[in-house]
Amino acid sequence: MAKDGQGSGGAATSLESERAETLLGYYREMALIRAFELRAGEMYARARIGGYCHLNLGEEATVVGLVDALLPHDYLFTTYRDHGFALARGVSPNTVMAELFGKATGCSGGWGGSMHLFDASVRFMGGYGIVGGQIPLATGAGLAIAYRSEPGPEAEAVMCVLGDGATNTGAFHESLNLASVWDLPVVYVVINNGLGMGTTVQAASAEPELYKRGCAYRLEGVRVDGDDPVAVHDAAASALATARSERRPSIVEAVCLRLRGHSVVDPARYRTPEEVDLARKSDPLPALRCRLAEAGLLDDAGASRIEAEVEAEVDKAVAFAEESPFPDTSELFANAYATEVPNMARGLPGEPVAQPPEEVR
Amino acid sequence: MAKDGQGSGGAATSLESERAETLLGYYREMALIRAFELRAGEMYARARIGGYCHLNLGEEATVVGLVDALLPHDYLFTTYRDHGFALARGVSPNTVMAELFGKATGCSGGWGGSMHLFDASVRFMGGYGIVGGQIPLATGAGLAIAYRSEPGPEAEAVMCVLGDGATNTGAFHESLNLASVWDLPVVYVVINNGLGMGTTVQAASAEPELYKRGCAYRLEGVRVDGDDPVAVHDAAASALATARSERRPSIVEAVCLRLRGHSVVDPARYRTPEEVDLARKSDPLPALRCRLAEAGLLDDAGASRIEAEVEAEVDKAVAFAEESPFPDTSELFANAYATEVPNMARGLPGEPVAQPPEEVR
Amino acid sequence: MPELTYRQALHDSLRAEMLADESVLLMGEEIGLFEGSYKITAGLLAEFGPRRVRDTPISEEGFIGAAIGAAMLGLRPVVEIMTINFSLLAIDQIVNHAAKARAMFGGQVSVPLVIRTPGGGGQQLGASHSQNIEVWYAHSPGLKVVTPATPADAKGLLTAAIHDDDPVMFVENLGLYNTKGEVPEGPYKTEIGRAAVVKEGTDITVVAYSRAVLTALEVAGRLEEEDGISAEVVDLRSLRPLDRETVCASVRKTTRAVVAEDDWLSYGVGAEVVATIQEGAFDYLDAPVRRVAAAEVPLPYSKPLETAAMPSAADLGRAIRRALDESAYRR
Amino acid sequence: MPELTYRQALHDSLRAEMLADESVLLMGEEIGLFEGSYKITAGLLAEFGPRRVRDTPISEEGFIGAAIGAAMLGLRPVVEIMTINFSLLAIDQIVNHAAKARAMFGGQVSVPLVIRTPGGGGQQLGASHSQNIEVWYAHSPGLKVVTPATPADAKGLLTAAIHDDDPVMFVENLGLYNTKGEVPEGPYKTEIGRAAVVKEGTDITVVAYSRAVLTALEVAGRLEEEDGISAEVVDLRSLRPLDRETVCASVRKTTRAVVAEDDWLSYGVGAEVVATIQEGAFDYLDAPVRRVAAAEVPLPYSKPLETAAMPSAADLGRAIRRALDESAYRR
Ligand SMILES: Cc1ncc(C[n+]2csc(CCOP(=O)(O)OP(=O)(O)O)c2C)c(N)n1
Ligand SMILES: Cc1ncc(C[n+]2csc(CCOP(=O)(O)OP(=O)(O)O)c2C)c(N)n1
Ligand SMILES: [Mg+2]
Ligand SMILES: [Mg+2]
Repeated sequence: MAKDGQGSGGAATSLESERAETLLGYYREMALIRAFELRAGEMYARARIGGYCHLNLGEEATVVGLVDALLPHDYLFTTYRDHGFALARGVSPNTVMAELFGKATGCSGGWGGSMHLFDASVRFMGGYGIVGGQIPLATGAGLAIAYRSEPGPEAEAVMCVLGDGATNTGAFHESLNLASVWDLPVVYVVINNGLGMGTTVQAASAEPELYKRGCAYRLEGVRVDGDDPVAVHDAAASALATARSERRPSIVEAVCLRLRGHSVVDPARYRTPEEVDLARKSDPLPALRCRLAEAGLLDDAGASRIEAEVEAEVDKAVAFAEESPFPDTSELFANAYATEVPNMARGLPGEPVAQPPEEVR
Repeated sequence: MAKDGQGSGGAATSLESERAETLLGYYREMALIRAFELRAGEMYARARIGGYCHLNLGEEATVVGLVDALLPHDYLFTTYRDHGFALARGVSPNTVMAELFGKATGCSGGWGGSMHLFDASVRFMGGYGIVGGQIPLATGAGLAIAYRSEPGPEAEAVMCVLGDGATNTGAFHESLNLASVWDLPVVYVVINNGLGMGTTVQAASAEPELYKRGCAYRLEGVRVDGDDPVAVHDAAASALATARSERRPSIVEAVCLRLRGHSVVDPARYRTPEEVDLARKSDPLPALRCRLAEAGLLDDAGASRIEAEVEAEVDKAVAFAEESPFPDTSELFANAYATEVPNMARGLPGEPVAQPPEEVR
Repeated sequence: MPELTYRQALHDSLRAEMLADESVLLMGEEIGLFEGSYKITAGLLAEFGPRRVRDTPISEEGFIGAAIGAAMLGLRPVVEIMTINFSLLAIDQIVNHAAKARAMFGGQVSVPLVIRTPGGGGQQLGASHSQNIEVWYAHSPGLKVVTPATPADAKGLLTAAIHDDDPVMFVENLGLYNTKGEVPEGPYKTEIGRAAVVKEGTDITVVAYSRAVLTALEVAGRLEEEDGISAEVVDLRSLRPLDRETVCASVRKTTRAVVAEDDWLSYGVGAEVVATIQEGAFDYLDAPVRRVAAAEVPLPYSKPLETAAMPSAADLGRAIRRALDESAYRR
Repeated sequence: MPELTYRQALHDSLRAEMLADESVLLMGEEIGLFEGSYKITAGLLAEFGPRRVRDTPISEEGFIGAAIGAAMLGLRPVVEIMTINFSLLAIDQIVNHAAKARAMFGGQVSVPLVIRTPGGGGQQLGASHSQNIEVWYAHSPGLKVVTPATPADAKGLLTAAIHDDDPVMFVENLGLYNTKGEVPEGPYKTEIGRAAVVKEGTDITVVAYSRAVLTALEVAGRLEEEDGISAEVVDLRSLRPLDRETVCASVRKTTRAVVAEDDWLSYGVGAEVVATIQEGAFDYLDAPVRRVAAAEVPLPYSKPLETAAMPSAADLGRAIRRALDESAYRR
């Protein structure tokens, strides 16, 4: 997978032009996501986490760069591969881990699990398990913004994250067409990690340069190196600026590699040793550490300190999750509806649904 | 709507290079479709035809040019606006009219009606009422051809006709992507009549030059003047040749105008008088008649003769349809399944579904 | 009370809610310039403009998903799907997203969305355009599903649906648009989740919804007149939640029941009604509850075939008489 | 007879049919290189090559529609939908096209297609990945719907489905893949449309399908051992057509019935079963027929909530005892 910046916005960013703090901040966030994801995998193996569990390992630079481009009032929709996005958006590792554990203190109250994180307070509008399912929703969020407010440099916008595989769904096509004809402030971010489960982009997408797929809707697209958080940030920020001020949607394609299998239980046997090696070599964390070290911004001691800090944070999150209570089963029907109406179904399995009046029983 | 041939294949064809017979044949077929459609409208008004009824009025040149490009062993899938296609493909006007009348002698046995004509004997694979619904099916027909036979200049191919509005469906996107990654011999023909019901192409399609929408799948596309049957034929023939020999799918966009409303009951009030006028002016029938007259191929007498002939054919079709019997209601369950299995539902409305054994009743 | 058509009642209610609440907007294919395939939205584009009356491309999954997303941000979209048959293209968005978002995200978000769409057969529209698949939606927790049969309920339930904070499938019927009835003026809501006894009777209960309610009333009237049979007619009005008690209470009184429905028999709405009755009125029942439903074939185009496949007043009359015969009913 | 897992029985049958008939091909997401999400197709790409084992993009509507089109031309595609939840994206192609083509075109074309897909909950997959919506397909004329519960039926019904000239929804279950049972060797078909009495009994009938059959057998065995209650278990095996007579005959004998199902209660498969029983065994029934089904909420992720929402063996045992109590059953 070529990572050269085609389109605009993909040029490597020179270190000098960046503030040291920003870069260090990115590194710290990436390290937190890395530590969190590795621990999540471990907790899955220990059966603390159930269901499906997809990790952002290898995508940390993309995640951090993208989310850093958002303003607090922006809305973020993403896929089931959502832990890193939630953390970067400021959802506490405690409530994310608690959600994975299915605890009542989880960010979705234990109802969603790994694939369905949500935090209304930071406008983190959810991870979604149906591939492509979030794309129309995010488009609709853009519609709501356009409906209720004026464009401008500080206007709200929507970021819709999807995978390379999702560009082959009808939902992608219909949504991009709508966003374009209606001029909606949505940035569609395609995380091209080269694979949808075991299927390569080449095998699945007739136009494998995914940022170009907006051509069918007259949408601009850029491809960036997803291992460079600064490049990702800049591309996203520029696309968001256009969305805010001109209400023009666009595509940002971030190219990166999955370090592991599709989900924690996938041994990824379909990958050749060379591919695995390539993924390891393009790991964005050591790359950024090197870059910071070369620029004199981070020495070994500093790196170790950050590592220790994020490990402690993740330890705390696991402890929090462990200690938290499970949701009470009496709450089973509490969340299904917002408006109570008569005759709502309230039965547990095996309960009668209709009974003759007391006197005759 | 610009009709200049963009892409390749759209150049006006010089009359001299065409055989007179072909052109006269086109004219005759177009006249037959015109007469048939006008009569169908009339029969609808007389309540001989029910349900929805969509006519090819104004699209005759496109229909005739397209179908003439097919070999007998090619497969044709189209929309609910299908009368002209069936006639051009050689389905007898008798059985088409009988189908509209809901008679047992109809080409779909009375089961389909106007929207669902079908004739297996000429590989006319159906009109379909769900917008976009035929596109995956036609793609699958291409898959079957690729699966069972070799490419070559005489190989089978599929033509899939759709409307401009259908290019906004997910089915369109998913199908074109599949056809391209799998190299299927399918020509997707977009009949751009400027409107999906009352919605303009501009309002509905972010890329209103529809032949370009293949860009998201690396598919070639051409736009042709749909009022010129020869140009339409040539573009379709060339796309089919590529499909046969190279198994590369492509798009042909034929630009024409609906002479009337969306269906026979639509007064088309959303059209301005200028638009109605433009449609009338670009009517392909008088245009072709002029062209033939100027070339000395058809005089007034000849034109009148053709008109009389096709009217007589349509008269015959109406008589045939009138005289034909309705399907027998005893046949209600005869077509639903191909393979009989035990316990098939056979009840008519109100019949008991389960009965205790005779002795206790 | 003024007499209005079902169509007019829907139109007027949409208009009233748009006037009352800026967050209500309409979306759908051909609802604006074309004035709606069945003219429910006629005039509203002219009155409210394209910001609030939004014509969409033919992209059911896309625009219904967009309406859900807009609802998650607090708008109250009312979407028209041209006919319920086309809802199949959007059903992932409806059932996997609109219906699940609230529960799946632990109650942090709601989806105040109304999806209006007509079902119905009998217009010779053929197999793919003549379905009554409301039972699919009725099976799906997270949704509410209503099926008004009268102009008054068209108004009352549409108003309630727009005010409701959950996704509501509002199922209309092609065969009802031109029917007339009295409609209360001014603000008027019908509570979602309650059935109505629309005709009282003592001999047998006919349970119906949507267009079949009219058939049931017609048959009940005729039987009463001709044979003195007193049929009670219950209009479900809401399929989800289902008002089981109103149905069972009626059957406990009449001791017999028939269900009239326009969908296919097997696994249709009537199955749940019958299962409910035999549970809630077991000791009262004098005869098995039977269903009068559509023949189990894709609906044919040809008129005689279509007529044979669709449940008729005669079919319902026969089923009622059979139930009375089986339970030794004597006038 | 060899003992095989349900998974192995499916795999072996697919392989046997591919060897026997060149027109059988497999399509689906991740069925080739990845060897199938649940490994049913493991090894088949290596053996048969990419022409006959076709990995597809994530385009359910597109590739299922393409399989339908290929079937219309005479191929016999066997499509895997990763889980039944994703079938919602293709349901227009399945219900409006595959199910209708034959009738709608007057019998001129058939669609010899098998759609294999697992349903099931209880794996903490959350609301959008844990549905049992087979009832939707069972409601649709033109389709056949089978739900094997055992490895033998997995083989027998899959073979029958591939030989059948109509579209068959072949509904598997995540919870069954690792279960074991004896499987006949060589050519073996189970007739589509017939239920099976999988355990004989005299006191009560438990009707079930798919995974719930195992629960029913477990509970029936325990009740027999602990309390001498003799429950008969009927496995529907085919939801469309539904073998009403086998169910009713059993209930006429036992006089009581309970339905065990994993889908949601309202408008679920059990509703049709109950409606059928009260019609076909009305005079025999000693108690109302009750259903043990999933709680009517989008299935929660958290284990205790999920467990509470899913029907369990204990729930079924309780329902059986209630039915016996209500009908004055004495051992
Ligand atoms: C509609 C649908 N089809 C199939 C699946 C199963 N599935 C889950 S993830 C996935 C691959 C998605 O790949 P991509 O979009 O590239 O995202 P990535 O996993 O690489 O982040 C598939 C096929 C699904 N969840 N939804
Ligand atoms: C999925 C679906 N949505 C909506 C409709 C209603 N409908 C029938 S035809 C039509 C317009 C189609 O326009 P176009 O594709 O341009 O074809 P044309 O009618 O112009 O030939 C619409 C919206 C439908 N039949 N199917
Ligand atoms: Mg990917
Ligand atoms: Mg058009």
